[in-house]
Amino acid sequence: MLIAVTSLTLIATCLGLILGIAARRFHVEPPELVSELEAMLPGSQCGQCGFPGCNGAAEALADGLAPVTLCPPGGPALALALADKLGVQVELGAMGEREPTIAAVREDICIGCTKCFKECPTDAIHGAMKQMHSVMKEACTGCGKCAEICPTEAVTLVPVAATLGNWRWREPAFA
Amino acid sequence: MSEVLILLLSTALVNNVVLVKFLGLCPFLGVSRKLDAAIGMGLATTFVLTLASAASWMLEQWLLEPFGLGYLRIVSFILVIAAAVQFVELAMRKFSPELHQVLGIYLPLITTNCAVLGVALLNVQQGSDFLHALLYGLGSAAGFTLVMAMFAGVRERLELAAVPASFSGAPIALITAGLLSLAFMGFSGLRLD
Amino acid sequence: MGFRDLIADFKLQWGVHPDGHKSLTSERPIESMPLPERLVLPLAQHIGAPARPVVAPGERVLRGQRLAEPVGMVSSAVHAPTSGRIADIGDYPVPHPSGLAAAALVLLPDGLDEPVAFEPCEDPHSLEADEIARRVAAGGVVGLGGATFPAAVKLGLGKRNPVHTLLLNGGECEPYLSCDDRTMRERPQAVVDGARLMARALGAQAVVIGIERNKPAAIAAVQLAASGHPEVSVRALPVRYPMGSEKQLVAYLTGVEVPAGGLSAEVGVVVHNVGTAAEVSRVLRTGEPLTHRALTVSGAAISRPANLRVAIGTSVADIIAHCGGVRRDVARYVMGGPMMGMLLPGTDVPVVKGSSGVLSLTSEEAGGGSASACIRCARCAGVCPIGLQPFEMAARIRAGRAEAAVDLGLKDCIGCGSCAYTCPAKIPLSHYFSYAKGSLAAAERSRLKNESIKKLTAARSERLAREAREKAEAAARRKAEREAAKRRAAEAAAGEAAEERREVPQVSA
Amino acid sequence: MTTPVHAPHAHDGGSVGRVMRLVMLALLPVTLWGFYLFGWPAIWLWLITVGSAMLFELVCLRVSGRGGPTILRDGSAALAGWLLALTLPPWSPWWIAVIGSFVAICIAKHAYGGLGQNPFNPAMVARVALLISFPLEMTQWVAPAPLFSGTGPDAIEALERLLFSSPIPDALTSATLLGHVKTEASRGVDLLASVPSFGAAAADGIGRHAGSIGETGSWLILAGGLFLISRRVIGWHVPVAVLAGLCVPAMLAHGLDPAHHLSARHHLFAGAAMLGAFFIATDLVTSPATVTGRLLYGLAIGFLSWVIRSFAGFPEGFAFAVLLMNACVPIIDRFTRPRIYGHGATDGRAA
Repeated sequence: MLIAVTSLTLIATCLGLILGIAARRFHVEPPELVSELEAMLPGSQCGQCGFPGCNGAAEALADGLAPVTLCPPGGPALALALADKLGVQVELGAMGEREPTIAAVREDICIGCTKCFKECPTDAIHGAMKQMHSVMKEACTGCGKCAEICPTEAVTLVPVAATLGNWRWREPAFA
Repeated sequence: MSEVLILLLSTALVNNVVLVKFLGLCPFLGVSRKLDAAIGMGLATTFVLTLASAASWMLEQWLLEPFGLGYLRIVSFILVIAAAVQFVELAMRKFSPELHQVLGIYLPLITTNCAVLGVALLNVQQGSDFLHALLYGLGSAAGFTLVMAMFAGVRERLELAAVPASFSGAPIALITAGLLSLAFMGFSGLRLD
Repeated sequence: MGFRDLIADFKLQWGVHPDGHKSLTSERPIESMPLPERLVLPLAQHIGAPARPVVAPGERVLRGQRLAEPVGMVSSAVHAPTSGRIADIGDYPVPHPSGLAAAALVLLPDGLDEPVAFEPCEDPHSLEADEIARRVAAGGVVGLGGATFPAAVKLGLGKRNPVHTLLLNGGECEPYLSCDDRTMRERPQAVVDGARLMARALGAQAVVIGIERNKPAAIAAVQLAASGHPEVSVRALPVRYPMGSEKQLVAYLTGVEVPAGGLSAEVGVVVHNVGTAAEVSRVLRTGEPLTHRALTVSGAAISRPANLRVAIGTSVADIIAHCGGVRRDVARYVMGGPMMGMLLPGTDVPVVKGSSGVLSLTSEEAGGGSASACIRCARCAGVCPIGLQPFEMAARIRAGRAEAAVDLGLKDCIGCGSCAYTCPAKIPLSHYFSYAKGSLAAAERSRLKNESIKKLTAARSERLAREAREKAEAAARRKAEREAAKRRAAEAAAGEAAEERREVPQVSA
Repeated sequence: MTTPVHAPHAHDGGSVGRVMRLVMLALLPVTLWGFYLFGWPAIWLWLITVGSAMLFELVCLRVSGRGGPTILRDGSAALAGWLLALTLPPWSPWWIAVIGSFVAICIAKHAYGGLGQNPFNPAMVARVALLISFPLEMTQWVAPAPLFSGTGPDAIEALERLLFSSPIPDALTSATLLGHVKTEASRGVDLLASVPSFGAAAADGIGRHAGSIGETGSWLILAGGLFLISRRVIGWHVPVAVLAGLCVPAMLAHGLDPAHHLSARHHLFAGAAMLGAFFIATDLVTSPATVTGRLLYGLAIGFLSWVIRSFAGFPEGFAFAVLLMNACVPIIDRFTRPRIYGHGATDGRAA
C-alpha cells in the first residue's frame, strides 16, 4: 500500500515538474480573439445580427454562440474569413447569395423629417430638415434601419442596379 | 536490421492499429477532415506513442514489476501518457500555432487514444525488450499516421463529392473506413521470412 | 521547319486542335462594306475608363473627328467613321454577355463622308518614340486581337522595363477567323512597317512575327515584306489552340515565361496583334484615326461567309444582312472566335474595335448539351496551357469554395476555354471560372466597401461622441449659468427683501 | 433576354458514354473468348452480373431522384458489372453475382454520390468484399470446358446449375496457377516442383487454364488495352507502370531465388495482371490525374500486387493493391500537381 502510494506520488511529482518547466519555457500569450474578430466585422453596429453592435457579435462568435454567417452586410466573403479564423466549417448555403440592396428615397413621399439620417450607422443619407434626403451609394450597407424608422415609408431597400462594372456570371446550372 | 524492418512493416501494415486492431478510432474519425490536420495529428501521435511506449516500458520494468505493482499498470500508464500529451501540446502551441489551432480540442484526445494505451499494454503482454517496445510503438504510430493521411485524403475529396444527404458526414466516413479496412486485409498473412 | 522547332513542338503538351473552319473565308479577300444608316459607338470599346464625349447631340461631325476623349491613364479616344449628325448620347445595347446597355454615341451618316484635315507623315520612322506613342494614342488604336488594351499604353511599357523584343501575334488560332490571315496576305508591308514603328516606340531591337503553319501564304507574304529588314524575323508556329495567347506565344518564341500576375514586359517582351500593327502603320502614315476594322463573318448558318472591312459602330444585323442573311437556324450569334468569343444576346449590337469576327453558328457547330458528372479523366488538365487542373477547381467552386480554387491557380487561368472544349462530360468549366472570378471580385469590392464603411462608422461615432460631449458641456454650462443666475437672483431677492422688510411690513405668503 | 452562355461555343464531340462504349468494345474479344472457354455458365453469369448492376444503378438513381433510364446510357454501371463478371469464378452461383453487383453499385458507387464521386474502384470493392465474405465460392475454379466440346453443361443445364447453386463436379474443379503454387508452398513444395506440375498452359497468355475470364486470354486483353491507348481513352502511363512495378521485382526475385519466386512471365500471364493494368487500374475516376501521379500509382499497384502474391495469404493481390492505391490517390494528386505557368523554377522574375 505504502509503496503504491509513494510510487504514484513520485511519478506524478516528476511529471508535474517536467510539465511545469515546459509550461514556463514554451509560454505564449493567448491572442485576443474578440478584438481580432471585431476588427474583421464591418463595425457599422447595424444590429442586423441580433447582437448589440459588432463588439457583441464578436463576443458571441468567440464563444461559439453565433454562426459565422451572422453578418449580412459582410456577405459570404466575411463569413469565409471568420470561418477560417475560427477554424469551423461554413455552410454558405444558409446565407445564400443575398442580392445586394441599397436604400433609396422616394422623392414624392419624403417629408424631410431627418429621422433616417440620424439613424444611419454610416452617415450614408444626406439632407436637412424639410428637404429631400439622398443616399450615398458608396456608403450604404443596405442595413435597412432607415427604412424601418421612416414614418412615411419613403425609404425602401432596392437591389443594386446591374451595370457593366458590377455584372458577373451567375453560377452555371448543373444537371 | 531486417528484423527491425519486418517488425516495423508488420506493425504498420499487417497489424495496423486502426484498420486491423480497430484501436484509436476516435481521432481516426474525428481529425480526418483535413489532410494537414490528419498528418499533424499522426505526427503528434507518433511522438506521444513512441515516448509513451518507452516510458511505460521503463515504468513496467523498473517500478511496477520489481515491486509487484501490476495492478497500478493502467493508472500509471495513463498518467505517463497524459503528461506526454500535455508536453506535446505545450511545445506545439509554441512552435506551430497553426497546427495547434487546427488540432484544437483533438490534441488532448491523444490522452484517451486507446491506441497509445493499447500499444503500451500490448508491449507488456508480449514481454518485449526495450528496443522492441520502442519499435512496436514507432511502427504502430507509423501505421496510424499512414492510414490517417490516406483516410483524410479520401475524406477531403468526399467534401467535394455529391454524397447523398442520408450518407453524408459520419455514415460515408464509416463506409470509407470499412472499405479501407477491406483493402488492408490484403496484407493478412504477410510473411517476410 | 527546323530541328529546334521540332523539339519545341514535341515539348508542347497543352492545347487542343479544334476544327478550324478556316476554309469558309480564308480565300475571300477583305471587302469594304458600305456604310449603314446608323452607327452606334460605345464609349467603352477598350479596357480601362470609358471615354468622355466631346460632342453634343445634334452636332454635325466629320470623318475622323474625335467624338470622345480618353479619361485617365488607361483609356482610348473614339472617332467618327464618317461625316454625319450625332443623334443621341445615351445607353444602347453593347456587345457584352449580359445584354446590358451602356453609354454610346449614335451617329447618323449623311452620305458625304466629308473628312477633317488629316496630318499625314511621310517618314514616321524619323519620329521620336514618345511621338509615335502619342500619335497612336491620338488615333484611338487599341489591341485589335480582342483584348482591346489601348495600344499606346502598351507602347509606353518600354519606359519602365527594358524591352528587347516585340512579338507580333499572327497565330489567329481561334477557329473560323481569317481576318488576320487576310490582312497579312493583303497588307504585309503595313504589318511589317507597323511592327517596326512599334519596336521603335518600345526601344525593342528585334521583331519576331509568329504565324501558325496553317497559313503558308501569310508566312510567305510577310517573309517577303520583311526581307529588307534584318531586325524582323518570321517564325512558324505549331497549329494548336491557344497558340495565340500572349503567355503561350512568349513562352514558345522566347523560351521565357511571363511571371504569374505580371506583364510580359517584365521579361523584356511586348506582344501586339498583326492587325494592330497594320493599323498603327496606317494611322501614322495617313494621320487618319482608327474608325474601321477588318473582321470575319462566318459560321455554317451565314449565307455568304466573308472578310469585311466595316465602320466601327455598324450593327451585327446590318453585317449579316450584307452577307445575305442566314440560311439555317442560328443557335448562337457569337462575336469573336468560338473559343473565347461572347454569345450575343441579339443582333442589335454594334461592332466595336475589338470585334474580330461575327459568327452565326448552328447547334451542331456550337456543341453544348447538358452537363453530366465529372469522371476525373483529367483531359482538361492535359490540355490546359497554364498547367491548371480545371476539374479540381470546378469541383471546389461548385462546393462554394472559390478561395480553394484560387489556391489551385484560378487567378492564373487565361479563360481560353480549352478545358470546356474537350470535357467529355460537357461541364462548363470556363463558365465556372468566370463565375468564381466574378464572385471573388465582388467579394473584394464588398471588402473594400466594408473597410470604407468602417471608417465612416468610426467617424460617425466620433462625431456622435463629440456632439454628445459638446451637448453635455453646453448643458453643464447652461446649468452653471442658470444656477449662477438663480443664485444672483436669490441674492438680489434676498437683498431686496431685506430692504423691503425695512421699508414695508411683511406680507404673509 | 436569353440567358448568357459562356464560351467556348464549340466542343470536340466526346462524351462519357463514348468513353464507356470504347472500353466495352475493347473488352469484347476477351469476353467472347472466355465464353467459349467456360461455356454457358460463364455466359449466364455475365448476363446476371451486368443485368443486376444495371438494375441496381436504376434503383439507386430513382431513389436519389436523379433521373431515370436515360442516364443508364452512359454505360458506367454496365461496365462496372462487366468488369466484375470478368473477375469472378466463371461457374459462380447467381447470388455471388447479385451481391457483387450490389456492393459495387450501391455501396462503392452510389453511397458516394454516383458516377465520378467514388474513391474506390467499384468492381474491385465488390471482388474483395466477395473474396473475404465467401472465400469458398470465390476460389471454386473450373478447368476450361469449351462450348461445343460437350464437356460443359448446355444452356438449360447451366442455368439450372447457376440458379440452384449445385456443386461443381470434382472432375471439373481445378486451381489457378497462383492458387496452386500457394497451396503447394504451404505444404512445403517449392516452385521448382509446383510450377511444372500445373502444366504448360499457365503462362502462354492464351488462357487454357482455370481462372476467371479476366485471368485468361491475356493477349486479347493486351490487344484491347492497346486499342484503348490508340484511341486515347486511356494513357500509357498507368498500364506500363503497373506492369513494370510487377515485373521488375518479380524478375529480380526470380533471378535470386527461383525456388520461391515466380518468374515475371508467370506474374504477367497467370493472374489478373493484364486486365488490372489496362482496365482496372486505368479507371479514370479512381486513378490520379497527373502524369507523375499515374506513374507512381501504377508502379505501386504493380509492386503491391507482387508483394501480396509473393508473401501474403491471398494467392492474387491485384484487387487489394488497387484498393490500397485508390485510397492514396488524393494524396498523390495533391503532391504531384503540375507546375503552373509563370510560377516556380523558371519564374521570369527570378531569371
